[in-house]
Amino acid sequence: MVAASDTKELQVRIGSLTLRNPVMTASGTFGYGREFSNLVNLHRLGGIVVKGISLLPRPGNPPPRIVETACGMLNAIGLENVGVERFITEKMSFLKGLDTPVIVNILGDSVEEYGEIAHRLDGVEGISGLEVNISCPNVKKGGVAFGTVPEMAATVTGAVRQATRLPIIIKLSPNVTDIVLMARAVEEAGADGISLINTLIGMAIDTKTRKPRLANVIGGLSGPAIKPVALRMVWQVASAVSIPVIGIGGITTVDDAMEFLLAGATAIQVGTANFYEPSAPEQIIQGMKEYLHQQGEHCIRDIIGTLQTGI
Amino acid sequence: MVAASDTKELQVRIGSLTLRNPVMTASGTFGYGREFSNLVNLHRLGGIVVKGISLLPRPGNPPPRIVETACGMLNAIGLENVGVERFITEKMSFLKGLDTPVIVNILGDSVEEYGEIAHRLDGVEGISGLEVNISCPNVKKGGVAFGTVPEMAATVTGAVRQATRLPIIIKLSPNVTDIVLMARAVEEAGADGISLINTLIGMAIDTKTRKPRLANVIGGLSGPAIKPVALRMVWQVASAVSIPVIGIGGITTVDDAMEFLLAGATAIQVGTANFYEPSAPEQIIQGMKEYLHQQGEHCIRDIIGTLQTGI
Amino acid sequence: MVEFQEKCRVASIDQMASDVYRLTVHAPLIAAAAHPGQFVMVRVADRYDPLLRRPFSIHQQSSGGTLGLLFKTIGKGTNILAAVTVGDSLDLIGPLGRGFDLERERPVCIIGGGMGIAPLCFLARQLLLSDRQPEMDHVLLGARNREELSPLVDDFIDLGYPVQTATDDGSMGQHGYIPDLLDAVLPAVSRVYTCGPHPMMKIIVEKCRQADVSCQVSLETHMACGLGACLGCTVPGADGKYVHVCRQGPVFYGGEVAW
Amino acid sequence: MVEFQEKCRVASIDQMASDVYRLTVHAPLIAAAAHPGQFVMVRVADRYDPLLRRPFSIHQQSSGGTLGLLFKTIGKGTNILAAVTVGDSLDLIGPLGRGFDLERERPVCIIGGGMGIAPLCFLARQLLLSDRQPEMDHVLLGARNREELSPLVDDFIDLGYPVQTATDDGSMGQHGYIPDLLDAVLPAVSRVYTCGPHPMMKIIVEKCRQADVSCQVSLETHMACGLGACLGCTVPGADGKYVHVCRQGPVFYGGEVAW
Ligand SMILES: Cc1cc2nc3c(=O)[nH]c(=O)nc-3n(C[C@H](O)[C@H](O)[C@H](O)COP(=O)(O)OP(=O)(O)OC[C@H]3O[C@@H](n4cnc5c(N)ncnc54)[C@H](O)[C@@H]3O)c2cc1C
Ligand SMILES: Cc1cc2nc3c(=O)[nH]c(=O)nc-3n(C[C@H](O)[C@H](O)[C@H](O)COP(=O)(O)OP(=O)(O)OC[C@H]3O[C@@H](n4cnc5c(N)ncnc54)[C@H](O)[C@@H]3O)c2cc1C
Ligand SMILES: Cc1cc2nc3c(=O)[nH]c(=O)nc-3n(C[C@H](O)[C@H](O)[C@H](O)COP(=O)(O)O)c2cc1C
Ligand SMILES: Cc1cc2nc3c(=O)[nH]c(=O)nc-3n(C[C@H](O)[C@H](O)[C@H](O)COP(=O)(O)O)c2cc1C
Ligand code: FES
Ligand code: FES
Repeated sequence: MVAASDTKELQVRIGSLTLRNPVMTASGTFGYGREFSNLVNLHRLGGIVVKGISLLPRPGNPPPRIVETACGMLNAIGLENVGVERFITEKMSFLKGLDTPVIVNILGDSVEEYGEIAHRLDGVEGISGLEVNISCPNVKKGGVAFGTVPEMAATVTGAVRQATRLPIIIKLSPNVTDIVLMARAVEEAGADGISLINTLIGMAIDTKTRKPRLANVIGGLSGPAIKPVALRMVWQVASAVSIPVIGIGGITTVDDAMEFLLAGATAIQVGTANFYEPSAPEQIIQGMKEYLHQQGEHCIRDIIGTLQTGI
Repeated sequence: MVAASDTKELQVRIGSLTLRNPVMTASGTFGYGREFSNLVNLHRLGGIVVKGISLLPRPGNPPPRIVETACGMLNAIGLENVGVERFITEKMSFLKGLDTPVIVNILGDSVEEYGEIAHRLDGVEGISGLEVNISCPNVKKGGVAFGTVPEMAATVTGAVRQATRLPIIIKLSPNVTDIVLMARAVEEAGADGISLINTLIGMAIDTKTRKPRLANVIGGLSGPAIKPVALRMVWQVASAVSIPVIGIGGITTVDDAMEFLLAGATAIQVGTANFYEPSAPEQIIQGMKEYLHQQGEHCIRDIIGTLQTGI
Repeated sequence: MVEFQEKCRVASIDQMASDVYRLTVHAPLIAAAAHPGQFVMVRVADRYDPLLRRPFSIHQQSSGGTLGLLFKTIGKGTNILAAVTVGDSLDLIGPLGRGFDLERERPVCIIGGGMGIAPLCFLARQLLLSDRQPEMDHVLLGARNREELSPLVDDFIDLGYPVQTATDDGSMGQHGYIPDLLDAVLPAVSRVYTCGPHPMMKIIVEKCRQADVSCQVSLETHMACGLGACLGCTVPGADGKYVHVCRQGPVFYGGEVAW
Repeated sequence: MVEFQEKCRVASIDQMASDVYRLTVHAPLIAAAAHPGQFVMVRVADRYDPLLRRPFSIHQQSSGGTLGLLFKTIGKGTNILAAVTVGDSLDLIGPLGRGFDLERERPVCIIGGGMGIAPLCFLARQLLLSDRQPEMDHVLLGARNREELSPLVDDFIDLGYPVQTATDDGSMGQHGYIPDLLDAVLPAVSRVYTCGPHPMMKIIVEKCRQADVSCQVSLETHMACGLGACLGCTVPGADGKYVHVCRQGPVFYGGEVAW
């Protein structure tokens, strides 16, 4: 059956989750999916990762929250979200109507909160997996981010693992000395996949007013500027763990996406590019087929991790 | 004496070293000074930091060594340099003829090597200070970079401190979880100043050949792309230590430079910008005077660290 | 709600003043769906510097499928836009956001300051569709100087509106501040529409509140997406919660946001 | 050694083939100091994408202060360059690097492939300054097809050189490979100058070595600075040490580098 195998050429798996293609949209850059429904054919996407959800609604940071930088942007949204209950009642009705896997990005202030929210989402119709944002401060540990201490990251992973049967993807913070240590810790604690990178911490100043450009002073750097760092980390992590890795960071074109797949990513997420080029995910999906053809490969799985580092 | 005070409006100090203005050129981006002598008035610069010098000459990495990225570039030069002896005999004759402070960037494989090279440079005519690049792997500690472990960074700082009477500036690597820990460690160990940031570790892949674009696979990311990260780290470090901080990372315009000074840097270094805009350092120096005028301030020291983070 | 991403050919670009340009593009889908007060997100370059799209109000719209923007060059993006030439292609997303509610009662007062006048031209034209006599309405326009203001005033006069003007330098109309002109007309109007500098709108909203006249304002904030997805465009709402300018606005009733 | 950073006005830009352009700029300082085989670093945009300057050989030079570049559009930078218009300003640094040694003995053989022909035009003209008769020399030029090759051949013919050609598709001259033409002339020449694809130059260097004819080649590598400062432009030298193409080259004797 040529047709069937043909449609499977881009198929990849993250744990028990099968994606029709490796191209997802990144948390916080695609709203709850609906925001892009006029511009993007949501049914073509490999998956949709929704804006980070916490147990209770969060108002987010005061404005200004965003600023453009060289080939990138800083955001300090402050994890504004409707909270898990309203997410289920208000946002899932649209999302569960889609034929595309929906992955819910979750966050918390404490290990318990991560566990509770994962538990609450377990069994909700239309949710295919959880992505755990561990770049948040652990309020019980003086605000040190979960994602910067392997033990804390492992504890969160374990708590989420206990609380749900859904596939869980741990999303790593790049603001660490040794990303491989972090990745190994969450792999051992039961993660089904690892996504990286979240934003780099950055800052910008208005020299006229002598004030920070973000009310929150610091924010997360995203966009093409960070791609080289993201790619390096994905390569390091994919070489060190045996669970699937999802590459994120500045991906705009199919060439960007293929760099991540060659480096070992099983799938990728398009983030900031959704803002300046909403057609990016669909263009990448189309381009992947052409890339396979050019390279004389039959399916995308034959590309993953095939970077030739020898001479 | 209006004239005298006028020429001092941009003057800053790093330990016992006085700079006529806060604008230096960054190591590895300005050769040994002479390379730019046709294009830049070297006498106007606040200081020149030369390419990193090791005890013995180093051939550097195989090509390709550089690749352009979005608003940045990756380099894997591999610390090619002529070694300390040839540096003194071949390069210092030109440099000592300059009326501009020359800071020698040094690097090593071991604590002992750092000490030896610092000792060798002590007392050499025309050298005003040392900048210690600790982003190098410690071969005795399995290749972990000195700049990623506070204790190792402190040990190197102590060894250099012992070996020279020159002012010493420790150059920090940004590839760490907690830059403030690193800064405090080297401050306590006797640094006269801290410069940051060195390059972020990144990577790029040629999807056609499926090979890394750098023979060394990974390399250092520099240029405007990294400015937000550099600025954030400078702000964090300047808020935490009491020795002068030198800001580096993507600085191209006077506005960039002022962001770093507002964040707390006493001086700045222009790096990658020397490649695409050799007039950048001189334009920044000129622009600083205009900025002072616009802000109604009399001297650059009244700007340093005056970022208003309150509301 | 319909939105389109459209590759648009530049039909004309005219320099109106030293730093003000009027750009017309062929955007049949966006033009057909546009409502006054809505905006478009323009990709000014296909490289990554500048990276983000720039928001601009819809200034003019024709049934022939053209869309007009009026903009001032203030930075990187607007300077690139000012250099486009006829025939170039620009990528637009729109129409976006909530526009003005078209008031059927009269008279209304339209108050614009500087580039804030841009969306009010489209509004003024659309208001006429409901067999309104523009002579009864009031239009108060202000800008830095005659050079900037005069061509915009002509647009309203061509539609039949009576226009009062003020300029910062007194080179056209009253020397001084637009809101001062409002006091005389406010008692007679049933609705105020305004767009301009924040301090100006703040005063107008307050005057309207005191006079109990309904007032719609169009706000500006930095925007990354314009689609309600990034949550970057917040301003504090009147109830202490944040509102998102790109979706809940850019047009708000004066009482909806905190001033 | 003198080098200048010069803001240069574009005097002309001509499309020579589908993806080949000849650009002429006013660069009096650089033009006056230029020597054949040297190059310039061009800032193609004043934004940060693309960030680095692009290296181009000096293709033509006039005492009137103009400088000609010949380039093929292969990526971001060259595509931007192809879109400049007369009167635009471009920022150039040059003349950079070590050029060809002008051989006084004759005959010489000039061999160019594709865009490698660019610096050889300037070389061919300068060689004539030492009261040389170009008829005795040999010029072998190759490219993909007639469209690309023909205008370049004209430049040499205008100077009086005899030219032999080869194209990949056989549309002009010999169908096939330039080095094949060399065997017939090599015994008679005292010097070979070549610039073109690396595999072509490798064969030529080897043929010259065997025939004991001195050969100068012009190399290409990725460059960040062009000034000898970044150490990014290395290739392995014949002695196992690295050489820096921007300062020690771009022109080398065949025996100086590892092939
Ligand atoms: C809904 C809406 C409608 C607008 N309509 C118009 C219009 O009709 N005519 C007009 O001239 N301007 C209008 N503006 C403002 C216009 O978007 C900015 O002038 C423009 O984005 C500046 O871009 P720049 O690259 O030249 O400036 P830069 O300062 O270089 O831009 C840097 C960043 O700041 C953002 N930014 C800077 N100034 C503003 C601003 N005032 N508002 C929002 N973002 C800003 C840019 O979008 C960019 O992300 C509107 C803004 C909004 C939000
Ligand atoms: C000394 C020298 C002289 C040259 N002379 C000419 C000439 O006369 N005519 C001409 O058409 N080309 C010439 N080239 C090649 C020219 O520099 C590249 O084609 C050009 O840099 C490509 O830029 P891009 O942005 O279009 O390509 P991209 O591939 O987008 O460039 C990405 C990066 O790779 C670099 N790069 C890509 N290809 C090359 C290359 N072949 N050589 C060096 N760097 C490259 C670019 O400079 C840039 O940094 C010369 C190169 C060198 C080193
Ligand atoms: C405006 C904005 C909001 C974001 N919100 C979240 C979030 O809620 N949870 C999360 O895990 N990541 C969040 N991210 C990070 C992105 O998902 C992504 O990891 C990062 O932006 C890097 O990818 P990019 O360069 O493609 O944007 C956000 C990013 C942006 C720009
Ligand atoms: C080509 C190149 C070579 C460099 N070599 C050195 C070096 O030898 N020693 C060092 O401490 N830093 C070196 N650096 C780092 C720079 O000094 C600087 O810290 C970094 O590039 C960030 O600044 P920038 O973004 O302004 O370039 C090098 C950077 C580049 C681009
Ligand atoms: S601009 Fe993105 S949510 Fe409003
Ligand atoms: S290009 Fe920088 S040293 Fe040659």
